[in-house]
Amino acid sequence: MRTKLHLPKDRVDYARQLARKISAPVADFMDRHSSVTVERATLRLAGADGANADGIPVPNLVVDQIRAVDPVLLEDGATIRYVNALVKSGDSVEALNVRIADGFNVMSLPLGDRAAIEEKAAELVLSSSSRIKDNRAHRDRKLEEFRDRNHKPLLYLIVATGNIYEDVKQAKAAAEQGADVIAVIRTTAQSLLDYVPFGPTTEGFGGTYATQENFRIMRAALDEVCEKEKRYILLTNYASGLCMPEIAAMGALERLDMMLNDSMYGILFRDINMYRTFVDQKFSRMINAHAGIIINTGEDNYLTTSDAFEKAFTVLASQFLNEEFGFRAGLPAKLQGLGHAFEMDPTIKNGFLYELSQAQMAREIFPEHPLKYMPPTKFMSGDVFKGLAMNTLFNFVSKATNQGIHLLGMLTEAVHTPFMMDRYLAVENATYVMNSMEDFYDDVEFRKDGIIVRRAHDVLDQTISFLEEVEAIGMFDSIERGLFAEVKRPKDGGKGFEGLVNKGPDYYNPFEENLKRELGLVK
Amino acid sequence: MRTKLHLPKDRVDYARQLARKISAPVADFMDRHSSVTVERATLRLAGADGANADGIPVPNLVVDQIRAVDPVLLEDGATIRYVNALVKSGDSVEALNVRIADGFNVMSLPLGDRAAIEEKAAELVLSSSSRIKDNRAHRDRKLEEFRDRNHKPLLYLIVATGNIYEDVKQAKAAAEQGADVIAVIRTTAQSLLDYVPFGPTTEGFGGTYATQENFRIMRAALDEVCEKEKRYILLTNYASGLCMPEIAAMGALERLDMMLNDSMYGILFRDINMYRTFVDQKFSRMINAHAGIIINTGEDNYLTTSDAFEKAFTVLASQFLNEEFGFRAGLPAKLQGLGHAFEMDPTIKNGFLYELSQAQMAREIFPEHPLKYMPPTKFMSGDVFKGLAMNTLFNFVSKATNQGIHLLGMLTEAVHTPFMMDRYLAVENATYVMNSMEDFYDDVEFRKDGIIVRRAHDVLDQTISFLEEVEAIGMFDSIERGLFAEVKRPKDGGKGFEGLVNKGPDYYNPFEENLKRELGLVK
Amino acid sequence: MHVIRPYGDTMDDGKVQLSFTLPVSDGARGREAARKLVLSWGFKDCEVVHSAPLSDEFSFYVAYGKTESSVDYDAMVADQASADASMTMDEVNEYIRREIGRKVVVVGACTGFDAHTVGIDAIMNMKGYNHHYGLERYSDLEAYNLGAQVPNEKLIEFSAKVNADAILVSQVVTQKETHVHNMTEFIELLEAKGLRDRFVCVAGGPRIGNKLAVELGFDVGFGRGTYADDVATFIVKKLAEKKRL
Amino acid sequence: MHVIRPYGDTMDDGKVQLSFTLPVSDGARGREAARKLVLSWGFKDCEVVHSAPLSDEFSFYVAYGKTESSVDYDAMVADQASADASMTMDEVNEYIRREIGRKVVVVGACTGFDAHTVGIDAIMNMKGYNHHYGLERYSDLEAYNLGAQVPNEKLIEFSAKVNADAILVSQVVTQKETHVHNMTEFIELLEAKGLRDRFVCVAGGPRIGNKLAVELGFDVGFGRGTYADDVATFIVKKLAEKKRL
Ligand code: B12
Ligand code: B12
Ligand SMILES: Cc1ncc(COP(=O)(O)O)c(C=O)c1O
Ligand SMILES: Cc1ncc(COP(=O)(O)O)c(C=O)c1O
Repeated sequence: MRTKLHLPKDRVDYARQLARKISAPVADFMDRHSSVTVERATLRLAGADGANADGIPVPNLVVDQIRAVDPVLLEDGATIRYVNALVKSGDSVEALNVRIADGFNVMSLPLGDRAAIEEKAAELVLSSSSRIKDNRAHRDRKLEEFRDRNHKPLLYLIVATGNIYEDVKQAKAAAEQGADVIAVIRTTAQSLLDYVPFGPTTEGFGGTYATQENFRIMRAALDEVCEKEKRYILLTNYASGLCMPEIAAMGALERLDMMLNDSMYGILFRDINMYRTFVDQKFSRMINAHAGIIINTGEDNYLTTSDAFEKAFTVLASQFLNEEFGFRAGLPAKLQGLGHAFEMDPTIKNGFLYELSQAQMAREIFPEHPLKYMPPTKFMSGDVFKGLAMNTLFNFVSKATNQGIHLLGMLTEAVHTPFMMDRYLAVENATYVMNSMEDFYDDVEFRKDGIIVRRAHDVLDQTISFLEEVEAIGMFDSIERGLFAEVKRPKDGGKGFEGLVNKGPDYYNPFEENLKRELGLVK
Repeated sequence: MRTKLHLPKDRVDYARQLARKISAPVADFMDRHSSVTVERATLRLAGADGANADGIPVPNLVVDQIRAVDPVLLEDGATIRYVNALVKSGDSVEALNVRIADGFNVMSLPLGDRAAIEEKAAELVLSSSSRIKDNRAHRDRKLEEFRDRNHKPLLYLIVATGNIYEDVKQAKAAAEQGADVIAVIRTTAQSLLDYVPFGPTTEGFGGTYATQENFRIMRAALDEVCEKEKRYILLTNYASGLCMPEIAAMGALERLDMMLNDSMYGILFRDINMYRTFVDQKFSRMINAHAGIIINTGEDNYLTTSDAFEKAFTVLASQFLNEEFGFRAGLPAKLQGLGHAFEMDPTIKNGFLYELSQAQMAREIFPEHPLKYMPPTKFMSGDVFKGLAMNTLFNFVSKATNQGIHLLGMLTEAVHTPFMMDRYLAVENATYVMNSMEDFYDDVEFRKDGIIVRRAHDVLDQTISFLEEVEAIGMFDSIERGLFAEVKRPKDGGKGFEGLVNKGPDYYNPFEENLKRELGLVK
Repeated sequence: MHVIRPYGDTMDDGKVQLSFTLPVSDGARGREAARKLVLSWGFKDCEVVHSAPLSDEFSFYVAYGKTESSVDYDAMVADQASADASMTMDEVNEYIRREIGRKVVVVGACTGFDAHTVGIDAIMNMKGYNHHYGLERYSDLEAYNLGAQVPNEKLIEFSAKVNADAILVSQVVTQKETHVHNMTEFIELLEAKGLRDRFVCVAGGPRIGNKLAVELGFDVGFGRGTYADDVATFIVKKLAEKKRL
Repeated sequence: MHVIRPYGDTMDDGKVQLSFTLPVSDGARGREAARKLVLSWGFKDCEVVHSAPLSDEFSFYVAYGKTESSVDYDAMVADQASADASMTMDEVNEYIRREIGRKVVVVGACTGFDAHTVGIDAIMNMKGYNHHYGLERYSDLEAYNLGAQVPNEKLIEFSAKVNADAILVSQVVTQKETHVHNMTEFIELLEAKGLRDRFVCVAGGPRIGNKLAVELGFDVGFGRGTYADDVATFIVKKLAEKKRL
């Protein structure tokens, strides 16, 4: 790649080193802990599924049963108890799930023969792992079959009706209009549920529940469109919030292709406990990595909360940290859809140049990453015509800097969740602009001492200063002191802290072991 | 100016030489001819004004009276007869105009003392010339007083209600919204009237009659807004069609600031006789030059009629010719608002790059000219949202290439003449885009062997080949054979041919002489 | 009966986007006036999501409304020249040879003060438009394109002279209903001369609908996106039909 | 009586731009349905200037209509908290000292599942918004910002505990009328506890109008573009008024 910004390589390397140093103590902590949702995710990989009459999912029932006997028991992991029940009862996974939903307590069975358990577990690991690999192979095959049929960058549209069946209609229409990626927005506050609802759902606020059945329904619908449009349509959901790993597991099993997944989003923007989040994100990312799922990180959130011009460096800092946490979880660069956004005040003089600079900087510092670029939202208003013009420039910058994943801006962003026609207009705008400047990236250069170049250097410098500060203070303390996103999060505060689990000396998780093996993470 | 396109200077110079050679025989012809409207324009400068009960203007009455006696008499010019009547009758200009309107025939008076006539004429020349100079000085003073208050490029909006009083309302609103230039669009087909209507008018189709009174009304209204907005608002009309010189004279007297005025528009797009047009354009341009009025040439018309990508060279060729005809009429570069337009098919791959290239090329070849850039019109459709996106990119290119005069595109271009809100949205779009990329021009460069650079070189080459062909064939024959704009115009065909006038050996036109003196055109 | 309503993101939610200007200054009262206006159109619900001053006396509004109105889709009659697909150039020529047996003469012009030639050229010129050849290219048609700004009188005279079968009138400018006046005058002139029945009369232009054209006394009207094929098909079928009568 | 109508380019021409989706495929019949729908809203005239397919089953329309409806501008009552200009921060502090004579306590939160903090922060945080300081900066106010996703129950409890004078409720998400449910529940809870009269209740959010808020039982509602000044002014005047009673 030809550089247009001439960023000093040693400074970029230094920033990466800082990220590595910052994350080291966190990684250490992660290795020593699990969480209720990590355990539930493991159970899901083993086959646990379904819910009882009150809607409590089987994986939650199992974990609760273990904890109810003695909280410390979970230090051994939940898998052993579930597999033990399978072995002891001779039930199929399906049959056991039904029984658990009906009230059967896995703790009512004493632990049996270790070898039998391990053998059964190995079988289950193989079964889920090959299902995931099959999904991955299928995706690769389709991407190959429909090569060059997707837009560059990928055009990404959301659906958010709250009703999975209505979502399907809109998603199909969106795909026919030209979307490459469909993201099903989650219902308000699902982040804060410490369980994943079960079955198809038709009621959500501002989005639709992420459930495994909903994943399946949407995947099937999009697979149909793929054949019709001769284009692989990527499906996205959120492995985010209190159930990151479980949703990652569900996505891996149902062939999702992308997942919103950020190492710190839950902490900063959802007030989820920091220890819990770090542990959860690691496990979820290992699953994503295994499944070939591209993560989308949430740097855009820094900009909707704070000023996008002043705080541009927080985006870059977060990208370095997300990258580092990603590598530590076995996620290669090409699965890291690092986020950023076009969120500067549209009245800033030369704002376009600053946006261009920021986007190009991300491109050059993260050359192999499928960068995820978010549209203007904060400064959108009821003036849909002005909004359309802002989206036009956003589309321009995205193509001009070769972004990877392009979220389409909606002209009605400040008014309502997208109407079908809003999406159409968004695709129309993006395809017009991008086709019209197809080779702009290769054709245009920036003046060496110009505004665009200088801005990128400045932001890199600010980022390094910031990372140095975090490194000096330590990650946990930095978050507690409010260095990130201008919010202070106490170490032991936030949601889900009680769900953190020490890994005991006998901690048993063959699924995790398998993941680590597959990802080359075993030391 | 730093070049971005690296166009070879010798080739550009060569193209200019070709234009000079092509126009030489035409200039020769122009020097030897006058026309009915040149004579009427002269009369207007002398003070002839008003109209009879049938609406026939006094200047037309005078010219018709002369021709009625003997067509050859006009070879001496019309001025002498009008001034003679003034001298003989002792009337004031105003009184004489009223009498002519009431039926008085200037030919009823035999020619009197030559010296007295010349003395009176000199007085009239002085009077109109100083009124024009005062206007010019006033404009310069205001532009100085409100320095840096106009946009760069100047934002140009049209009003086209057909009713001058409604136009005033819309023009004031447009100026308050941010327009720097207001153009009052002329009623459909005024180009083809061989007279200029008189008085204020309230009925027009697709525009408002250009009359001196309408000019005055609009000028007064805009002068008010100037003071309120602390910004000089330029007023534009059309010195175009069968009455180019007369309208130029009216504009000079009423302090218009810009005039649509093209050396060949009438021939090609209005089927006006070629000889007549060449003669008329010269005289009108001398007046414009004297009055400090910026002309706007009509190259955009080539692109709405033919394909903008294929025929891009016709624009550049016409710019060279308009420039040369301009110089020959004493118009300095800074009064030459050479035209071009953003009219390529929006579905062309890399269309944006080609538009950028064309605009930058015009900028580099005509560095001192206040280039007039026209918005997309031909490919606009009822999809006003797509249209808005196209206008956004047009605004972008204009700022990115430092254009001088920026016609705002209307999202409803394909639907109706602009609503008030359409204009507002246009200004909002342009000011957003342009402020957001204020210094883009200085910050960005093009790759030496890239698409943008190569395209400009290609278009220059095509232009030169075309000009060589025209030079070889000769201007008049080239037009006859349809080399320009794909239309064939017979030399003796077209409207207004009968209004062409040989200058006799005794041709007398002290106003023309004065203009030539003022403009340094006397050999 | 197939009842339909506007669709935002849920069937029958009736969502519609509107924008307009009001001749009052911008402010809360203007917004309320805008809302009340939208409600006066029978909308059940209206949110004025944006307002801006255009000047001291005018202001601009963007609104989203929710209507309960509906129409019966089954009852809709499409406004178009014909429900059949158009023939290709070759098919038209073939049809002429078979059904009419002589060259068909057509004369076209953009009439009145209207100077827009591109539309009529798209239909008539050799090279045509969007890869559809124009009528001049049809071997079994004789096509005369008189260009723009042609007076109705002159068009009729010429058509009579060349014994035209069809006259094509283009009208692009519609401001102040000029097209209606022009087209009406054209038909009235024809009728006054007793020539109306001699020609198939075809109107066209971006704002011309079939309904309008027929209302004004033409045989047919063609709007935006018409190609020569469509026009030729209509003319030759009409001529064959006339012949049969 | 001051009758007003939409304005395109001539007084009272009634021109309005519309766009919407219909659940039918694109084509001439769809366009006719779109036109008929617009006419069903009492428009005298409608031109469908654009249509496009959104999928096999949906299509998009852009139309311009001409209405004869009008409203009486004189009869419009602005939907806003107060017709008076707001006091500045210093004036508010001064007013509190003069009229109330003690610190005024306000508690704010974005309630329910709504996670949008930026709006309530804009009103309450020290640094404020658009160069208008937030309530925390007011020397004679004591302001508690509980953040987002605060259950109504908890907000009321806390407000009672700190003896609040006013409660500020922010609601940003309005999909499926969540804000209406949330705000209604808040007032009902207060009333059930017999606490409604103890607090000045203020609602706010981009889609919250004063009318709606008052309808739902709040004292006032503030929409997009509100500043702390406006809110503080309303609260202290209301408190002074209450005190006088
Ligand atoms: C190019 C253009 C011009 C060029 C014309 C060049 C030329 N040689 O034709 C120039 C610059 C000269 C021009 C001038 C004016 N124009 Co003009 N122009 C346009 C423009 C940009 C494109 C029109 C066009 O070429 N379309 C492409 C052709 C292929 O499409 P079409 O005409 O619709 O034709 C198709 C169909 O309608 C149909 N069709 C058309 N005719 C016929 C006839 C028959 C028999 C059939 C079967 C079918 C048919 O088939 C065609 C192919 O599918 C439009 C805006 C727009 N984007 O639409 C404005 C527009 C048409 N112009 C407009 C106006 C007002 C003018 C002026 C009056 C402005 C002025 N006051 O000076 C002048 C005066 C001209 C006059 N006396 O009529 C307005 C009309 C507003 C209205 N609805 O009344 C428009 C809409 C712009 C605007 N928003 O203000 N214009
Ligand atoms: C930033 C943002 C977010 C951020 C919030 C970050 C944060 N810490 O607040 C994040 C990314 C987390 C987010 C998430 C979601 N969001 Co959001 N978000 C926005 C966005 C882009 C900007 C909102 C904003 O900050 N505005 C700036 C502030 C200053 O303006 P304001 O809120 O209007 O506040 C002013 C006034 O309203 C008033 N005011 C506000 N509150 C109060 C209270 C009182 C007492 C008073 C007096 C005044 C007052 O004063 C303020 C200053 O003038 C809007 C779109 C937009 N451009 O409006 C969407 C938007 C609000 N979000 C939306 C949705 C649907 C969501 C989600 C539900 C999506 C999902 N399914 O995941 C989630 C869930 C969040 C949840 N549980 O509620 C929708 C709401 C649609 C609707 N009308 O129902 C919007 C409109 C986007 C869209 N078109 O879909 N969002
Ligand atoms: C990483 C990430 N997760 C989750 C979300 C939103 O989901 P929720 O509202 O469920 O927290 C976002 C939205 O911006 C995000 O960036
Ligand atoms: C130079 C010039 N004159 C005149 C006109 C239009 O005026 P009219 O319709 O009166 O010919 C144009 C429009 O494009 C133009 O470019």
